[in-house]
Amino acid sequence: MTTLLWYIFAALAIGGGVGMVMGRQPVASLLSLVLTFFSLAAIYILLEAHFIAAVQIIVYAGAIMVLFLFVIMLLNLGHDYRADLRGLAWIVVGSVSAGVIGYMLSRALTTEGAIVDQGGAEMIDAALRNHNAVGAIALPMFRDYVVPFELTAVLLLVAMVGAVLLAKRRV
Amino acid sequence: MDAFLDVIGYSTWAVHFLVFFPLVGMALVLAGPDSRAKHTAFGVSLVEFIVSAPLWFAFNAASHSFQFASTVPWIPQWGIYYRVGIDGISLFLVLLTTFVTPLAILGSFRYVQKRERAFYAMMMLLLTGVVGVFVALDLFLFFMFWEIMLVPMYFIIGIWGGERRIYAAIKFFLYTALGSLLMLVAILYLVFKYRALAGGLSFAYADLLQVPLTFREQFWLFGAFALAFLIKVPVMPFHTWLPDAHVEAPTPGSVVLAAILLKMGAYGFLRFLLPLFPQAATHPTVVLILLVLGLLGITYAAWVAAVQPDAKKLIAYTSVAHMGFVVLGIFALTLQGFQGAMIVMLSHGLSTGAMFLLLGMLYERRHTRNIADFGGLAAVMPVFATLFVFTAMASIGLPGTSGFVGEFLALIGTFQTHPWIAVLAATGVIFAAYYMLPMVQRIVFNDLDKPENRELSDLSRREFAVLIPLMAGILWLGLYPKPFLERMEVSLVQLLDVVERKRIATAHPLSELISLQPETVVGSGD
Amino acid sequence: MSFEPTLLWAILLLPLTGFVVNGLTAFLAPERKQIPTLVGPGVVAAAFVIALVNFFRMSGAEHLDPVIVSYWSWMPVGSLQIDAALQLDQLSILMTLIITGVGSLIHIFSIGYMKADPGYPRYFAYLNLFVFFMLVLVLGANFPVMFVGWEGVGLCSYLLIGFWFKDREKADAGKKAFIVNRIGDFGFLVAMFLIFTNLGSLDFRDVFAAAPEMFTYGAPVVTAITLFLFLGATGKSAQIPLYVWLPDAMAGPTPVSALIHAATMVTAGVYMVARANVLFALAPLSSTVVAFVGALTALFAATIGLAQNDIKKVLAYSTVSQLGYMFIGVGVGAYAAGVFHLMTHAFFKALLFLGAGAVIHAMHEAFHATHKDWDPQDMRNMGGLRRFMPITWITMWVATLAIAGIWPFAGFFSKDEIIWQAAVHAVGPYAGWAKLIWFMALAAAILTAVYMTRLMILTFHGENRSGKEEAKHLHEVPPVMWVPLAVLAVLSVVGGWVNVPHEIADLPVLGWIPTSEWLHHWLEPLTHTADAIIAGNLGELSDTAPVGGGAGAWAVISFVLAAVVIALTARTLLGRSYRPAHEAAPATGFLRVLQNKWYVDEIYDAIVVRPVIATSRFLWRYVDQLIIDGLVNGAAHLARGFGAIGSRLQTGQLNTYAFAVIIGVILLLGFVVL
Amino acid sequence: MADQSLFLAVILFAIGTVGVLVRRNAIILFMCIELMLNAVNLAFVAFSRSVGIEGQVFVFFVMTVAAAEAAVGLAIIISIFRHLESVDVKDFNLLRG
Repeated sequence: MTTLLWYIFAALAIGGGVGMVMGRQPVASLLSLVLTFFSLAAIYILLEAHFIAAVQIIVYAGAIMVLFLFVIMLLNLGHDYRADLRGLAWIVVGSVSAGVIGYMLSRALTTEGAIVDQGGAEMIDAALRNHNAVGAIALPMFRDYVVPFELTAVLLLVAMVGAVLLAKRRV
Repeated sequence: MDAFLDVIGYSTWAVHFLVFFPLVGMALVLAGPDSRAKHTAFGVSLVEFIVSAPLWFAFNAASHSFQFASTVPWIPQWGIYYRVGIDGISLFLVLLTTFVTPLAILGSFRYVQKRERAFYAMMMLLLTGVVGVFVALDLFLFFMFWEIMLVPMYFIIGIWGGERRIYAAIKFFLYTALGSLLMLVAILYLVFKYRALAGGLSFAYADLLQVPLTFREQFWLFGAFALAFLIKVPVMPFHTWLPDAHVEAPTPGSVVLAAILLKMGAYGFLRFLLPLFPQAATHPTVVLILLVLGLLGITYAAWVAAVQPDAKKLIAYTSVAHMGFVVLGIFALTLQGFQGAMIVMLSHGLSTGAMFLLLGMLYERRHTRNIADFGGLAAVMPVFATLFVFTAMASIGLPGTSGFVGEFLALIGTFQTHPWIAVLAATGVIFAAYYMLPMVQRIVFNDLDKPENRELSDLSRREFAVLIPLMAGILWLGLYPKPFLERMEVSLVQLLDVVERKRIATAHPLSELISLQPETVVGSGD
Repeated sequence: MSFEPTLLWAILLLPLTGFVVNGLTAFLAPERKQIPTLVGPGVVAAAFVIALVNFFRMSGAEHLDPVIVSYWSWMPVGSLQIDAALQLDQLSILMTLIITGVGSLIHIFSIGYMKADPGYPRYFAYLNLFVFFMLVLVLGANFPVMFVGWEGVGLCSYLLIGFWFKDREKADAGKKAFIVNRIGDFGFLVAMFLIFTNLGSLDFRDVFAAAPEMFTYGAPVVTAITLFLFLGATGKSAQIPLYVWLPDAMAGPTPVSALIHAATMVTAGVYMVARANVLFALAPLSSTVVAFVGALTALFAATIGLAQNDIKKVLAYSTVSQLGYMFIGVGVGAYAAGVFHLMTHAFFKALLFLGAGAVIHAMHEAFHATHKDWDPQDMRNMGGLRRFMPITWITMWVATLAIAGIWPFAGFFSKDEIIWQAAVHAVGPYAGWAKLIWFMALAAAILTAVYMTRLMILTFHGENRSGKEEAKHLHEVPPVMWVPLAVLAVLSVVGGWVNVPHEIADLPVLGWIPTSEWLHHWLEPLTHTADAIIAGNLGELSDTAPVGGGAGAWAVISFVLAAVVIALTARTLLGRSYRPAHEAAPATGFLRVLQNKWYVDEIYDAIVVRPVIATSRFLWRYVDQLIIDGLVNGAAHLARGFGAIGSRLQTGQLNTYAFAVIIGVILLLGFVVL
Repeated sequence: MADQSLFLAVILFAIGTVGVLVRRNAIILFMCIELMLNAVNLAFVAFSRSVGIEGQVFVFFVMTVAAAEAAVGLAIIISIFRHLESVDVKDFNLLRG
């Protein structure tokens, strides 16, 4: 059952990605991307990363994509029918490069001993059992990675100030 | 005098004062208003000269070791110390610097009209750099001062220069920087070689003298150092920055450039090249190449000088010719040659400095440097004409002036080791007349046929006061050079001795330089 | 018995003081002419008196060694020890007497000659400075100190030739003199290097003492030394090939020509050869070269002198020619004879120049009074001046007879001795050359008589050609100018009597002069080493001329020959009528070649001057600016070119950059994976 | 399933790469970058199945950075659009040499 679901969502995710790259209108691309993100969220659930799945939907598919949508609308790019694809040469070059990268990554992943199972699945299961979905991720985050966490907070603040400053009409 | 100097502890602080007081002066110039900048700068340089003058008396001519020396840790982790000291070679170059700088500043009072504070601040920085180069006994310190002095000179040419000042400034900077980069590499090589042998880093001159080098190492390091110094001197194929820089630089810049900066290259030959790489420096082929370059400088520059339409450019080329005698004297590797080279340096500093000041005074009046624009000035400016002719005669080495003593000693020194080169170089006395006299004639003699020249005023008291010390110096050096010679003698004899002791008796043919035979290690003699 | 010189330093310091005082006057109070009038001649005369005192004290002393007074150490460098030292000996005191004596007379003459010139104080400053340097030259005790004077007199010559610097030609002439002299100075320098390297000293005493032991007779080194020294002498003493500056040097004021370019400076080369007689005696080849060049110059310059119309140019070429004689003398080894002719020549040539100066002065004033723009120096504009200027006329005839070699005038004794010495030295390996030199010297003597007679006839005899109005303004020069002429005229007669050879003294009539070979004996202490070397190596000297005949016979022959030539020339020329310069037809044929001085200046210009300037331009334009600067700027352009190519990669297109990043990623991955 | 997820991540990453190379609309370029980031996230999560919960913690950080990047990036695009009236990267040529 889960395997079947996984394949369905995987297909949806790839389809969304392709749709985004091929889409003529920015809004259409955007919606394709949202589809991909939702599919990924589902896959996260299948991988027992419930908290991440939730955040994926709330932050990505919700907040960030809405931000994109706002910008598209703000700039009134909806009826921009000017073809924004590069020439054929670029498409070929792009596809080939992507293929090469994909091939190499796959090869890296299939190399014998590339992935060593350290019992992660069991640990996650145990953590989920003991601390529930949020607690399982909150414990390492606020105990072991508290400094990076605080730094991300600063980063977000800086990004916010920067965004406001950049997008402001006149300084 | 000596007792007084002892009481004030002169020998303990004199060198530090000379190096850093100009920096204080720079601050003073910058702190004051634009209108007072020149007076402050003149005062500072005068104090510098007054403080440096007792070196003449306090210097012990019988000792070849570094005097007034002191060492202060600077970056001891890397073996970098603030080490300074003066011996017979650097003594007169320091004195020449402190003597010429106030005159150059006094001579520029009317020449520099814009951004005076910045200009005089640059002059002060330049003074620090130059004095530092002459007293530094740590190769890092030396290199730092060497580079520091480039910066103010670059700005002096580039901001206060003539029409093509940017071109000239960049050319000057790139030429010199190119040479000094290779020198830095060579210094580092020496330092790391020292570490490999002694276990610790040291940039000290005395330590690096002890580094044993194979002949091939010496050869390449010699090349790296020599390029820097040859450009600075400058010697024939590396000289083209000089005419441009001289022509475009403002008068005080030209004076300092000619009188002092060119000496740094020759100083480098004596201080570093010969004692550090004696075997390479005394290799017959190397010596021959350098002598031929010096000879080329003398004759070639004289010929080229003769057809220059621009008076300043002409004098710039004569500088190349004069410095050719210096190179010749140094690589004659005889005592007379060394002494001659030193005297030529001092003489050139005085006479060419005076020449640039005189041409600058003309430029202030007529705003042209073209020889063809003048003529017959002796009729309206007799004092100027007299001093001009006198300076020209000193420049072409008339006996009784400083130029003769230097050239005579350099040539007689060269003659003992390389007679043919000395004979060819002696033709320089003919060419000197060939380039100088037509210019003198076309500026101060002939008919006063240009109406603009009829109203020219003769030298003012200030201008006269600038020139008289230089003239007195030229005569002193020409008639009674003994006090100079005897103060330099011990150091130069010692240098000759070190070179002699450290070189291996067998001569190496050039082919060995590039062959891959097992290398013999040249032990340091002491 | 040692000899303490009296106030030796004062001899030098007096003219130097005069220079300073007159120089300051020129700047501070140029209108106060009484200062230079007193100081200028005064200091030189005072120096003359001191020299005279020294001379008489030296005459009284026995076994006189050269006295060397060292004042300070000039260039002490290792083994090279050069002192600022003076040497007083028989030769230098003689030269000092000539310089200060003739110098004083010329200074006095100048008071009158230059009185109207605005540069009066400056003129005397230069003249005093010249005397100072000339004394340094002859009194110096070593080669470098001599060289100080050597170049110093060149400087003064430069300044005085170009004294009227507003005239471009005069300034050019000064420059030419200096540069040509510098070629000679180059030889002097190289000779000094050779001497020091081989003998380890530059002091006259040490060098001349060591030379006979160090060098074998005719050794290549000593030949090279002497040839280089002689190159120096050809420059200063205007010999072939460097004589070209002297005729041009006539651009200076005429007393300057008399002092510098006739009596003193130009003889410095002869003095130098005489001073270095030991070296020259050791180098027979060089000596022959010296004598031959002297003979060639004497003959060559005399031919040019035949055709010149400018009175000073005739005298200039005459000087060149007479200097040639002196070199014959010192070249064949008769050093005393050379110095003797130097001395007599100083008297009569100074007199000739001063006389010419008086004539020019008078002509100039006459033309000036009537505003005529004729050349006051052109003899074709003169004629018949003897009526107006009798003293000048007589004194100049005295000098003419002296230079032409008429008994008992000074030139007869000195010139005859040189010719005779050339004859007797025609032995040894270069005997053939010596014979040729003898013939050339005789021929030049005849030419001398011709051109000097022509000068006198054109100037003082015949009809006056200056114009009627101008003739009214012609008059004799004031006493301040003619008194020196008279004194020099007396010297031109008796000056030769100090060295009458015994061959002549033995002759009837000609031999009544009651003196002996005094000069010869006087200089003997200085020349005996050289004499011994020559006697030891050359063998027995000849006692007859190459075509036979002894000394006495040839003395009579040359006297008679000169007298006959003068008489014939005078007769021929007096019969002709001349026209003033502007009406005269241009010379044709061979005369034109002579008038244009064999076109030597033009040849030098074509083969030396122009190529040098062209090469200079070539070096500057092509080597310096094109090749070296081209490489330098080319390097800069190359760097800029690379930059330009590199900047093409910056398309500004995000995708391109992204592609570059991806390529990088692929490469990195490739390293990891493959 | 976790292994397959890795391959899915690779595929999504490649798609994103193609998009970055061939599209010219700056906003869509951004979206492609977001897709690539998500592919990486997926890989992290998949890895967490074998190494533990830290993989998921890291995803959290990546998301924050992505959010910050998106905010600043979009602000830049708006600012550029004001100047050039375009979001076509072909028109962004200020850096051209």
